[in-house]
Amino acid sequence: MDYYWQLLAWGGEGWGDDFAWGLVMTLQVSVVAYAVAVLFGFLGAAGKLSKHRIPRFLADIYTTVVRSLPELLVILLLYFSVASGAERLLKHFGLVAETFQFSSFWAAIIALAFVSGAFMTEVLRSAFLSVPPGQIEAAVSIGMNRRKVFTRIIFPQMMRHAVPGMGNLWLSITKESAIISVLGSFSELLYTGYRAAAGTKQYIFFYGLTAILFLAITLVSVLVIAQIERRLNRGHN
Amino acid sequence: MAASALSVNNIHKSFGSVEVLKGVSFEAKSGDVISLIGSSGSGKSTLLRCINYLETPDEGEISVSGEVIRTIKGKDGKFHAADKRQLEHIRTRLGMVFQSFNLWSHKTILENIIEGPIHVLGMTKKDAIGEAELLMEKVGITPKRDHYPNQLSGGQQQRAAIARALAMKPEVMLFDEPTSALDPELVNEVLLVIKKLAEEGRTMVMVTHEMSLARDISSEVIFLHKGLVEERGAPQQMMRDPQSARLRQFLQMA
Amino acid sequence: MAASALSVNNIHKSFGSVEVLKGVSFEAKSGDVISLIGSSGSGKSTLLRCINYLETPDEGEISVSGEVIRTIKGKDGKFHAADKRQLEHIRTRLGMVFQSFNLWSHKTILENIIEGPIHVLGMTKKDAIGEAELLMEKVGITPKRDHYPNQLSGGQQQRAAIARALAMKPEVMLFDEPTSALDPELVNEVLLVIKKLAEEGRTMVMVTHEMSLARDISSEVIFLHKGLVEERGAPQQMMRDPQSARLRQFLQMA
Amino acid sequence: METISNVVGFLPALIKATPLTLLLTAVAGVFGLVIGTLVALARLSGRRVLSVPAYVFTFAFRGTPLLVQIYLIYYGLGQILPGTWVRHSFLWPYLRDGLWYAIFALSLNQASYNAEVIRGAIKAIPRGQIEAAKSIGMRSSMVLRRITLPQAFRSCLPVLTGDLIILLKTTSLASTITILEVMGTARMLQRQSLLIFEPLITAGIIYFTVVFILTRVMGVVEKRLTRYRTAKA
Amino acid sequence: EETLRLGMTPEPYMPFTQVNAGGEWEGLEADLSRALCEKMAVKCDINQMAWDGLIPSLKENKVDFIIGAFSITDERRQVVDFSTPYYTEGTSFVGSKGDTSEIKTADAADGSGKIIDPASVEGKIIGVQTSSVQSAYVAKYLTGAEAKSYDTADNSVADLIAGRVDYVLIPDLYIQTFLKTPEGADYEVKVEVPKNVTLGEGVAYAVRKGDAATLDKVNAGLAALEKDGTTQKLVDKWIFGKK
Ligand SMILES: Nc1ncnc2c1ncn2[C@@H]1O[C@H](COP(=O)(O)OP(=O)(O)OP(=O)(O)O)[C@@H](O)[C@H]1O
Ligand SMILES: Nc1ncnc2c1ncn2[C@@H]1O[C@H](COP(=O)(O)OP(=O)(O)OP(=O)(O)O)[C@@H](O)[C@H]1O
Ligand SMILES: [Mg+2]
Ligand SMILES: [Mg+2]
Repeated sequence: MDYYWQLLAWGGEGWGDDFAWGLVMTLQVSVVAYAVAVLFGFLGAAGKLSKHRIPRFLADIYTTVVRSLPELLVILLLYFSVASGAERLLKHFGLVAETFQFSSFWAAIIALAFVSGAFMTEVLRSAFLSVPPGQIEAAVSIGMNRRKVFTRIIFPQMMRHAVPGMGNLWLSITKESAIISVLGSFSELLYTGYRAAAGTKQYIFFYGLTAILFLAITLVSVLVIAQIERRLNRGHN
Repeated sequence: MAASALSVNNIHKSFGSVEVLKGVSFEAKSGDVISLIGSSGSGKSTLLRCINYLETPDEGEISVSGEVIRTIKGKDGKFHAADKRQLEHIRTRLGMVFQSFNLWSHKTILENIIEGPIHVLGMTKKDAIGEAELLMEKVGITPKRDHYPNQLSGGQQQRAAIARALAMKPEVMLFDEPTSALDPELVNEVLLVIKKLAEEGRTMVMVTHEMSLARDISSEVIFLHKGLVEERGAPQQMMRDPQSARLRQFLQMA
Repeated sequence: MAASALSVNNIHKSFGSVEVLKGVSFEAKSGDVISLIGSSGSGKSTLLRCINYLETPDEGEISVSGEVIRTIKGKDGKFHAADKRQLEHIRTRLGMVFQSFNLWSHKTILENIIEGPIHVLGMTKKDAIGEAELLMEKVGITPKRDHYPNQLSGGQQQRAAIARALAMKPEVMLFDEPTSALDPELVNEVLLVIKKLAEEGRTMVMVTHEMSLARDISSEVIFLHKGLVEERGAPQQMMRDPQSARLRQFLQMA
Repeated sequence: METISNVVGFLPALIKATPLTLLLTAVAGVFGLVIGTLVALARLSGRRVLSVPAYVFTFAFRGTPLLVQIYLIYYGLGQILPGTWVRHSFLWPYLRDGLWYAIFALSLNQASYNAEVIRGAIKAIPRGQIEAAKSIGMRSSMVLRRITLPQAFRSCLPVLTGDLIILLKTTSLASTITILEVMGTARMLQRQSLLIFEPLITAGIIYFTVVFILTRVMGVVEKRLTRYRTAKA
Repeated sequence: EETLRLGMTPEPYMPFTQVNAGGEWEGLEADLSRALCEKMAVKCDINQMAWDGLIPSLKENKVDFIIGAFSITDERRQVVDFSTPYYTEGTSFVGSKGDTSEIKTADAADGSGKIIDPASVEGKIIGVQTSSVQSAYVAKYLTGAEAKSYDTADNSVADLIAGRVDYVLIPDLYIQTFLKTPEGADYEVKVEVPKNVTLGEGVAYAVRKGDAATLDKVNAGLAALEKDGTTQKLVDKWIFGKK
């Protein structure tokens, strides 16, 4: 038992502080990536539901291609090809200093959000379609403009349908954020767990600990989600 | 020509291969109460929905107080509203009570009523609530003020829908069977409300199945049949002495 | 005592702190047509929903052809049906037409109608379709057979809902404002259907706002007021000579 | 140019691994859907003996990384099983194959995510639709089969499709327990050749093909099943 | 002072590298790199990233040289240039003490010298690490056996204990650690695999292809370390556990 406590010691000897930082990093990355993913999701859904062919086509490509590519590939491509290319271009035109580099941290987050956004698109699209047309017509018929119809009527009602799917994506993103380690020293929770496990050979112990910390994140998340769900379900039972 | 509050001109509308409206026209002056009658499925609701462009007419023109809803032909060969701003603005002047009410399910009755005044007309919340309270009193749903639509009886929902439409103070009201779920007492109440609105100079188009209602309050009755106006006229006379065979049959059975 | 087809005994029902039904009782023999009248919000729909236990009464008893729906007291102190099988079986014998129709939105009209006969009564698909076609003919929605509910006009939906309920050949039919969305012609058609069913010995309980309807076809009228049966009687007499002040007022206004 | 020839060069090896990926996806997808539906129903049930375990299940499986789940199930059991009778039983040849553990873990994980989506979809069905079914005396199991689930699946179909695509890609975690499916093979080739992009691109092409077919099929299915929403005659 | 950027991965791969709980680099490669940078008289910026990021970073000129237990193979030579190896590992078969079947050696058909006799492991399950030289060896010479690939050598050992594989074929340095543990007591080295080209030419630094300048610097540094015995000292310390 004492041995395990030593493993968890704070500071240089044990892994306690590493896990604490891992937790913080995971939350940080997940929150930012999720927020951006929601943005991508709304754009994608708007495109897919658009009357016009071109946005529909683009959104369709987005969901089909990005959902199918391995996240690792998207991240590597985005950082080493797209971002590098952009850097070269910017430098070529003298717009940035010679030493300029895109932040790998942000590149990783954007890539993660880009992939999750494609899944978010479908969640939001199907939520939108679940809003009874009569609810929208009633708003349109009093002359609400499109933005108001969306914010006042559609959004609150579609969220009711979107919450379970969005909750799933949130919980996945907390775990997928591990992938950003590819681009640098971002020791989030899962990666820390792996390092500690392999470094000490205490696989079961450290994977168990990792699982418990994720469960803690999840516990808070599901409580919040349940609260949101309750709010959104006002008037429906 | 007197300023017409609402003019409906040669409206056509098909669903798939079925042509529901085949060129309907009529006009209403300020203060007119027009009753649309006709058998179930004759296109009455569709006509109302075409007037405020919830359904885009395949052909024809709508104008409100002389202002025509501008349309352009899309790439698919169908017409649609050309100017969103204009349409939105005209819609604020056209109130609508739906056959199926369509109260917003995530808002309480009070919230349903004040939504438009605050977010479309830009009223303050306080003013909007003040007016909403008067309206709820008028239609008798004050006790349900903080309930959600699905906690209301059919008649209560219908009255809330009427109050919601009235709260916008539209120039023209489109009622789709506004008394279908109401008991005789309430029918009378609603009738009084409609009469009073007409006296204030508002224009009303009302779909109804209750001939007595049509007879009592309308200035003109329009009988829709097979997608066309089969007969129109002053209510008393038309009910007494229908010209077309079809209307005679329709009324005889009543 | 003659075998009663439906007996409603001392039904109580509250929503939150509001007691909507405060002990309603009545009985119907085979072939009876009972009209429930009362003002909007008086609890008519709630009473119908209590009869087939879509709302569980807080107190009281329902029996169909002498068979009582058995209840037990749950841990929360509320009664609920004790035997699901029994309740299901009794429900097959109780048809219901909802005020808001509640057609299954993912099924066509034909599919809506044959669903029960095939999957509850165990009819063959062929037989069910045969009967459904007759019913659709009767209520005049044959052309809409393969349409989905949201493609139908209000009146068409209502008729489809009636056909769906009739397809189950229930002993007792519960109609919640079955003609609210219908034009006068169709009201008559539906009246004929109801009369014929009564002659076949079926029992009908009908909520209605149309006093003429109540007068013309019912064997008994029940006036609900403030959660209680305020008055009951033979339609002709009751309408001519109401006893209670409240009913007098309710009818006077009509 | 060189990249393209490399990508093509990796194709045969990855195509060979594709059936394994498809097998894992299909099997875990089906189990995940079935178990997920049952769990969703259990969660919505009024009975606490059903709803509480279902809640705990979705909580635990959505709450922990799949990698950890797979690891604990495979290697955790690996630490317990030796020295027990299992090792010498006729089941051992199966119990030592990572495939079963992968299917087990993937199915349960998928089920937990599906359950949440399906639960939400069921809750969103208008009450009247279910009351209409009850009122004609349908058994609750039949209401479920004929009305509730068909409507629920229709409304969450796109989300379930998305989850299936996620599953397709997460089958790659099976490579930690010796199941070399497409992604596992790609990773192996990466390490062997030190070409980092090319095997991933090749895997991307395979995934894209699968996803493309899947989304087109689901698109058609969705259109057909939700005709009632948009139908104009 | 000149700066070189070194790409390293913190994924624990002891005794080569890991970032320990205190956040410090340790292991053979960490110590060696520190010594190397000192010998080359440059300032080394350590860029930490996951293994997958190493090669793209090198190619995209985000780092100058990388270390990560890269075994030298001809296939990999097409992508990067390798320095001279700093360590060459041995490989052995490990199995349970209870297993009495004998593993023999034989002459390779391709004339590359002594190898394990394929017949003696026919039908056996052999655990190897994914993409390691050992896995290449099994694939090439022992086609009659079933290879199971693990992402770490640790996992292959875990399955040896669980009884899911009959042998593991892993570098000696893991075996030494494993056999000393309590679980390792029931296991033994069955045979040391004769040196063979497939088993590699050792472990080395990699530099961008064609970057002769860096390569020369690294090679010169490594040669100096070799000469003054530092390399051997570090290998002894980390791999054979000698102080
Ligand atoms: N979305 C649609 N798709 C196909 N047909 C439709 C659609 N909406 C309406 N219809 C058809 O158009 C016709 C007219 O419908 P409408 O709702 O205007 O009738 P109505 O006169 O209001 O009838 P009711 O008195 O029964 O409400 C009906 O036959 C209906 O089935
Ligand atoms: N779920 C609910 N929650 C709270 N109150 C409810 C609920 N359902 C019904 N009520 C209330 O119970 C009362 C009776 O409702 P009910 O639907 O039975 O009226 P009704 O007699 O059918 O009226 P109508 O003629 O308008 O349909 C109403 O005041 C209604 O607001
Ligand atoms: Mg209508
Ligand atoms: Mg009612």
